Amino acid sequence: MAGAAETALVREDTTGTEAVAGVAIALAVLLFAFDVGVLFDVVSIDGTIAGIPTVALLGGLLVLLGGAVVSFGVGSFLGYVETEPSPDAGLVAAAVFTLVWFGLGGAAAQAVAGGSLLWLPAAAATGGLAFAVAVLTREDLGSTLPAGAVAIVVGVVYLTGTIGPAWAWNLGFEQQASITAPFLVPVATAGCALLAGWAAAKAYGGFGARGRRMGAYLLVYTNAGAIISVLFVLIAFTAFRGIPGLLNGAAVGPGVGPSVSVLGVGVALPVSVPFVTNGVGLLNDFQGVFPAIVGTIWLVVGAVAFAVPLGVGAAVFLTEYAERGRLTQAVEVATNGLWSTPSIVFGLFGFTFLVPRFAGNKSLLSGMLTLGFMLLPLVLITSREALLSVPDEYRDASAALGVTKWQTIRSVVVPAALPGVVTGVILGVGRIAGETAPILLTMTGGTFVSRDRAADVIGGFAFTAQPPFVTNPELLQATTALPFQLYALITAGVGLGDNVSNPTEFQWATAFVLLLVVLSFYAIGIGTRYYFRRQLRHE
Amino acid sequence: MDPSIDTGAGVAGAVTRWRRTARDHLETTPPAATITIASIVVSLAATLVGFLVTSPYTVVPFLGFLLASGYGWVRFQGLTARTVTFLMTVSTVLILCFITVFIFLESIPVLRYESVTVLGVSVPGLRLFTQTRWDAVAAPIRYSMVPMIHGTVMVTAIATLVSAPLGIAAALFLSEIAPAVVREVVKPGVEILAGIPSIVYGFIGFTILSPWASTQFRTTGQGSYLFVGIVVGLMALPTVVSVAEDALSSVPESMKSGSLAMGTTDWQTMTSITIPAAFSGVSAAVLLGVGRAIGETMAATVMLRGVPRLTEPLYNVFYGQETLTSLIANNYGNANGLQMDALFVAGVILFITVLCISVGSQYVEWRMQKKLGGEI
Amino acid sequence: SGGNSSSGDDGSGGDGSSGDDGSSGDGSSGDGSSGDGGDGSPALLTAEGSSTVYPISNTGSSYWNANAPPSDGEYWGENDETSVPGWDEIDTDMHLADYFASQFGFETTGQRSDPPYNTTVSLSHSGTGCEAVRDELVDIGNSSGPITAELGLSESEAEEMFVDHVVGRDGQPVVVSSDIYDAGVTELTGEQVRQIYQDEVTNWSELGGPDQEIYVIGRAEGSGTDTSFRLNMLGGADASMSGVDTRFGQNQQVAEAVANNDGAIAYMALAFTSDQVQPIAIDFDGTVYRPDRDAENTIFDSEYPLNRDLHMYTRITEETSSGTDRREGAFLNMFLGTFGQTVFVEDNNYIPLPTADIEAEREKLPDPA
Amino acid sequence: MSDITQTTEADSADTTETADAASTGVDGPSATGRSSTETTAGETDEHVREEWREYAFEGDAKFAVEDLDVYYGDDHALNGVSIEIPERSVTALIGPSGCGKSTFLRCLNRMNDRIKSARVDGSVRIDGEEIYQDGVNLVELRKRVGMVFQSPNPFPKSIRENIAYGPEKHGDIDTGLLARLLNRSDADERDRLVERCLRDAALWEEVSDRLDDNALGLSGGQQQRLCIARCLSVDPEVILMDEPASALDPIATAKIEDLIDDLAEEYTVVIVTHNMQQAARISDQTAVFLTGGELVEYGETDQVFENPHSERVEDYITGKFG
Amino acid sequence: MSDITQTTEADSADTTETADAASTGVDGPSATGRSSTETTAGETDEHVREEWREYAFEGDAKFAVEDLDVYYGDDHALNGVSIEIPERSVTALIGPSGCGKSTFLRCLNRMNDRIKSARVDGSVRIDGEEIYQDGVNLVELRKRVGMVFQSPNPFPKSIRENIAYGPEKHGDIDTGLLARLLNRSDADERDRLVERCLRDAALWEEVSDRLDDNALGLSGGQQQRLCIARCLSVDPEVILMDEPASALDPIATAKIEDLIDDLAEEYTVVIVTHNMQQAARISDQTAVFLTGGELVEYGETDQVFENPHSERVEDYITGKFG
Ligand SMILES: Nc1ncnc2c1ncn2[C@@H]1O[C@H](COP(=O)(O)OP(=O)(O)OP(=O)(O)O)[C@@H](O)[C@H]1O
Ligand SMILES: Nc1ncnc2c1ncn2[C@@H]1O[C@H](COP(=O)(O)OP(=O)(O)OP(=O)(O)O)[C@@H](O)[C@H]1O
Ligand SMILES: [Mg+2]
Ligand SMILES: [Mg+2]
Ligand SMILES: O=P([O-])([O-])[O-]
Repeated sequence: MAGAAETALVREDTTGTEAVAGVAIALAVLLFAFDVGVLFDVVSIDGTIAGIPTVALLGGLLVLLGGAVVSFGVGSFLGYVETEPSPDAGLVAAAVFTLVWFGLGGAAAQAVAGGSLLWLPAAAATGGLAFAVAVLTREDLGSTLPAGAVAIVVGVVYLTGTIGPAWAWNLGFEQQASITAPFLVPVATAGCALLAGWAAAKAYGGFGARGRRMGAYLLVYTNAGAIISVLFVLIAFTAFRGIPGLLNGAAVGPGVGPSVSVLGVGVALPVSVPFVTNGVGLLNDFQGVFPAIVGTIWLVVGAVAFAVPLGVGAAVFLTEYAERGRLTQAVEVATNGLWSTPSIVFGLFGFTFLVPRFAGNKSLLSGMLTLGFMLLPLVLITSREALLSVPDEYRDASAALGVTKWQTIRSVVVPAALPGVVTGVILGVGRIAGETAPILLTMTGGTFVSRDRAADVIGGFAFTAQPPFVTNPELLQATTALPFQLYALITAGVGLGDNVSNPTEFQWATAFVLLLVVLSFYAIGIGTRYYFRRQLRHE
Repeated sequence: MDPSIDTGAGVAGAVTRWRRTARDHLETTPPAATITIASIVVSLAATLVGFLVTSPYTVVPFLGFLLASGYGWVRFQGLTARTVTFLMTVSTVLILCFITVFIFLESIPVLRYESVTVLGVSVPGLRLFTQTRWDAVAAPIRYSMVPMIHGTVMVTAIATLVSAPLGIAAALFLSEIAPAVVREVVKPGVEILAGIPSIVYGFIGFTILSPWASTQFRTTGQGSYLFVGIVVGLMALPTVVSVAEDALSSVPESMKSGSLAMGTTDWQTMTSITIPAAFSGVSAAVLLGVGRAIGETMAATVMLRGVPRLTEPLYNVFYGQETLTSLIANNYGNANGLQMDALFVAGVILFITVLCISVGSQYVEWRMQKKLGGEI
Repeated sequence: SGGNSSSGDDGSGGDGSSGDDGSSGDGSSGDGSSGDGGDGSPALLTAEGSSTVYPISNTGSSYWNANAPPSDGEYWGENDETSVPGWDEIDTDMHLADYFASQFGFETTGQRSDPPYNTTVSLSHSGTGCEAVRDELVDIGNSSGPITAELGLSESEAEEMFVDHVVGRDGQPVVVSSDIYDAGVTELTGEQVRQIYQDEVTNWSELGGPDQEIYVIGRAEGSGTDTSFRLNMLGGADASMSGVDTRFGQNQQVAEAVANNDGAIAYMALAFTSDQVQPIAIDFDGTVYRPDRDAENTIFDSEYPLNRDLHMYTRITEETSSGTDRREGAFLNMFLGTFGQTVFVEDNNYIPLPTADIEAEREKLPDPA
Repeated sequence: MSDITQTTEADSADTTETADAASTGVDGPSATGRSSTETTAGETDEHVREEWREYAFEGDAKFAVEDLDVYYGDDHALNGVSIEIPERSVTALIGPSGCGKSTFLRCLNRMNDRIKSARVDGSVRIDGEEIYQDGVNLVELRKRVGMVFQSPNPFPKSIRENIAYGPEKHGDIDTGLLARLLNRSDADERDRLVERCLRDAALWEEVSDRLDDNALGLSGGQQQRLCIARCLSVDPEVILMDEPASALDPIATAKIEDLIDDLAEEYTVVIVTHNMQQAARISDQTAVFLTGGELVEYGETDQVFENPHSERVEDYITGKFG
Repeated sequence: MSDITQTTEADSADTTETADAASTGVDGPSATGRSSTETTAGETDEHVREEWREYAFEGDAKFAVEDLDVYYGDDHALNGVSIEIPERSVTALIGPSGCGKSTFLRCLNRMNDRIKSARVDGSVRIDGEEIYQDGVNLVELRKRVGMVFQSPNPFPKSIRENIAYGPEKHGDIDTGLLARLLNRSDADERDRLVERCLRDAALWEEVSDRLDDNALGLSGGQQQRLCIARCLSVDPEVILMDEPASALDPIATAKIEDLIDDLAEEYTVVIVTHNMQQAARISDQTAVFLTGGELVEYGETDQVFENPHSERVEDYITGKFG
């Protein structure tokens, strides 16, 4: 419409020009990856690569990248490359360019003229120019020129040695801080690579709607990749540091492991991992975190025993019995509020509400309940969703058979909602199993606990003639748990000296075991959900 | 949430209706059932009271509750189930009430201590917010929440800058862009990111990131809001991603196809249709992420400097002093008396802020539902 | 003395049975708050408090719980004087905990890792430990500061409620990070330290060091170490410490931060010093106290102004008018001898008590059976 | 099927009488001042006559409905419906979407009670007994009046459990753990019941070897027959069906239609359908509802389809609207 | 409407020829060994003849589809469909549920690309240009081939923005902030466009005074006309409609039908409908798909409805199944 030129239904073959833009994108991605290496000291910023100083190499690549981007834009503008640019680069791009160039101009002026206020007009001038280019020229120029030029300028700065590995800029703050090259160079380079890569991707798509899509996709994919890499690096790093400690003294072979009794017959396991099966004891060959693992398990068991019936019951009432009204609304607000309440607040609450009520000191029981309070909203919310997603047809069908409401709930609704509930509970358990803050105030006991001090809740019950009739000192005593153990190791790794040969290893191994425990809950939860979904789809 | 139910007429109506149903109930249910139900309710209430006053006999009404429920379960299962689930619902609300009441009660002494008289009216706790000095030991002993509020704001702002754009982009990727295979990998990946315990982040932060940052920025010692913010942002990221993804995928497919059938690219569809339509949900996601960031404790506790003081200048992100959460975790062990009460003030501030955010985000999401339903 | 958790039946010790799971058996038998008598197994002994005292009491506790046999060369020695310090005072063929417990009338078990009763030590802070022992939540409260300061009691009140067992001494050192130490700042005057902590000096160059901001590290407000540092160095328990950049909850974190950062200064307990966490000499009014046991004036001297006692408090109750029951007595007695002072105090880099003090401390214990 | 006597002789006269009104239709509501139903759906605007709904049949009436009004909040979904439904026959309810067919059907076993906003006025009697009075045992009523829904809705359980669900919940058979322990399990009885119901629903042959499979794994048509079997398991007198074949393919539909035919020998079947051909094929008598929740015409199926009294019904049947 | 010449003369012979096969139908697939389509849907089992689908018309063909097969995973949804669709006319696609009508329609503007599991084989040419080849500009294709969906799906924006959406995204008009700042806003042009499209969609009168209201506030029928107007705004050559009136009441439906009639003067309209009366009322030619994804018959609407070649089509049209 509107007299728009008739565009061809089938695009011309543009492989040649696409290749140029493709190379630019590849260059940007390469630069970005290289840069991450520099940031994390995999590649030394002081060093040289193939005889070229790292910074100069980065500079050279940047100039190359910037040049490619700019020439593509100019080529398109002059009609050498066939593209479909819009009239301008768009407001968002213009704003980003303005910001970048404002900073760049300001910094340059500051460097040249020193501390005077001269930087402001300079920054405004460069920023304004970038804005004008982005807004007033056609998209092919408007989006490549400012981006490519940034890369070139930064590259030249590196190449000329204006910013070298030893460069630093004192910010002149009261609490002193400086920006140094080892930080600035990789970050600035990464920024330039992203900016130029984005422009190159736009060029690759031939600008216009298609180009914007390509540019955006590049950024979105980079982001997704970065998140997954962070996850991977975190886990791999912890594993790498933690495995030596975990396997300290581990052995595989017939009969080396601790013995367990199966049907009354003692069988020695073929694997022995002292770090997992030992506590800390003077006479142990290898020290371990067994009591912390047991503590974590009991905490989780207690929290689940408290929160799951309560949460599921409340969810049943809310979905099946309650009319939508004030009560459901209040509960909804309350549960969502509870869900987002910071864990440390639960800790404070447990500290004032539970601790004085259970023999006055921190105890396993108050830890359980505090975590139970945290788990409750999660269970309630997921159960409610699961119950709501049970089709009304089931309820109608059951009612039409003359079955009472409660029978229907028990026999049809709850079983149908079970997968959702179970998944929610497992994921929730994963979350609370790693919580430190609430148990810090309600449960924490010793840091280095010997194996026979591990909580023995089942053996601890006793009945008395006086109130409260049932006692369980194990429940009323503080014990340790993995997250707290790690916290204590970070803050107060005292007493390690004699007993633990390598404290750092011990810390990392604890972190790794904690990670393993929590992530296995998540893995089980995600797996369960996957399994149930497949089941529901009858695959 | 349905705000259409409101005002006095509604309440009066509800009350009469309730009374009518109650009467009907009494008439139609056998007296034995009524008695059982009554004893369930009464014994549970007694248990609660006993627990509150720390009576050693609490276990007696509790056993009564178990007995009555057991009997009811055998004889009047439906009614008992209904009653018990109702009581469970009530207790959920009660827990929230208890949290509110108990942490607030504990904070009263320090609110009194730091009250200021303004125009002849004594405003409790005002000085906590009008001066910046915190010193629990050296005279004059003063408690101030300003440094911690500043710290929390700094950390939250940085965390939001990290988690909001990255989270929304990731949500967009998951719900609109990613091929099925990639999504199957990335989605659980993001969820697992949520699973990494905050103390593990804190541990890596304290032993690796903080010393590194201290060298890079040539600061005096380690601990900076910048890096705590980044770590907390990473931790808030999964919340943002999952809520925003829900919002984005709840935009009806018909709207998206409608746009695509007009000959727009999928990116145009995302920016012009999907995101605007899901805007409320996406902002709720960011709000919830902010809530998470505010409440994040352990990473901040382990990485920050633990001295309640404003950074100089205020925007100096290379120094990290104290947040509301880390104040509590750092000091609970040493504090007693007023200092302990001051920690509860921090708890109250956290609680109220996050509660407001939660309610706000629920409201925003509710608006989105209505809007997509064409009601606004 | 206090009892743990619940109240209940008569506690009584002596038979020392308990199978492989001694802990739960002990726990469930009520508390045995007094721990004396001769029937039923004695309750778990609990201690809590100061992170400074923790190394001493925790090492003691782990030795106790290990109940090493006489043949164990590493922990109890092969019964000869060269491997066990103070062997001449002991000279026994019993297991370790058996030996000390038997002196207070408990029956021996003769089992490795199975002492007549178990002990456990929790780590928090002096104030928390003092509160816990006051509220009878634990048997022993560890504190690196006097309980009068921690709980705000008068001397007479404290004496009425607690028995103060001093088991060793700490010569609270001032430490700096290795870059500063290597740059030659190995000695400061007390006044200079005060100036640093009160924000009057902020750069090492003012003290003859490199041009480097001083990273001033402190312990959490309210911890025993912080209280005594203010008291002994800054002139009062409520002296201002406006110069502190960072406060950590525990000594370990302080040590780690000093090791990881340039230009750092901190005060801590002796047990945590290392190559990267170097104690420096302090000049008080012309007397230079060196971090060297052999020097003329050392920070290990009781004259060193930062020197302080390390306490293990027990509570005086109706049942134990002496304040210390036999379980506590047997455990505490382990620290009061050449063996205990060497293994638990000196090896943890603290300062052993002089012989006269040891005698005085032994007087506070109940009569051995 | 049952013999049915038609009442009306002079119906054609009625039709002509209202023809003028009808001519104003289609293009919108007429401007005439008559108290006619103002439809919003473009139906012809005509006066509904009592006689069109009179239908005399031999045998007993299973249901006698009088002046039934149903409101959803302010929405008047059924408007003064009176009808008698003969037993052991198939009654079809047809009409355009939203005219209240489902609503009417759900009144017959009080399933409308489950809708919070629904309010029912009037009288429905089953075998002479009023079902809208205090003290009616809903469980008993719904056992007598079974229902099959539009889309098949088996429980996510095994086929066997689906069939046995009703009797088990009513305590008629007991195969629970306790019963098995006490050795008084009715497992045999249950299996006989399952087989009988599945046979009656013409499903036995297809599923007899996989009774323990999940019912959701069946095809749509099988699921729907399973739902019918489930409904039969509690031994109802009446079976209500709300568009039971609308989600099914033609073969499955044919099977269901055959089944309905068989069922009518023993049960009273009331069926809502959108498919007029289907109504014509399977029913003995047909009731036509039109927009506004009015019952416009009721009579022997052949008469209603071939010679409707009402012009609107004729328009509807010939596809002029709806 | 366009004049259309019928090809077949001897159609009745075909019908009788396959009658014997037909008689085996309904109760299930026949056991004969002929290479006939084995339908699962109880349709008569007959041989589809090439001639039934031949339809000669004057004027140009807008679409030429050849041997189109579509698979969803393993599911063969369209089976060798070949058809030519004349321009500036209304083509109706009818057939029982699941026979692939929507699938076929979505092939014409490649909306099937959105469905991950869909795979398309064969050729579709628009004005002689193949749309299933590399390098096809989907944006351009969908600008030329507009689509209106079953249920109205306006964007949650104002009426004005809904209409202007397409042209703005294509850069044909620009009223963004930047354009307004630079004083090159096309606001006037846009308003003219909005008015023209709304007039064409017979909606202008009803909404002209509330162009800035949210489109979701319109009634269902208005929303559907808005969607048609939105579709017109990018000036397409073809408008595909997938049951555009199925969610609407009779009055709204009538309006849409009138509108389609008008549109056919300028545009090529292809419409899927469930409602055979509607197909008969509005279309020039009708294509009948039957289960299995086969195009069984295609020809002038009157012929298809009154004198279908295929027995199955006849059964379908007379309501014997589906
Ligand atoms: N649960 C409900 N709440 C409110 N209104 C309802 C409800 N169910 C039906 N209605 C309204 O009552 C009227 C009659 O609905 P009903 O479902 O009985 O029609 P129907 O004839 O079965 O239509 P269809 O053929 O579409 O199933 C309609 O206007 C409908 O909108
Ligand atoms: N997205 C999809 N994924 C898998 N199979 C599909 C999909 N869409 C349609 N099908 C299958 O393809 C076949 C044809 O579907 P289509 O929607 O084209 O039928 P239709 O004729 O439009 O039916 P209706 O009248 O119900 O809309 C059906 O068997 C359907 O199950
Ligand atoms: Mg219906
Ligand atoms: Mg379709
Ligand atoms: O842990 P403290 O000894 O300093 O209280």
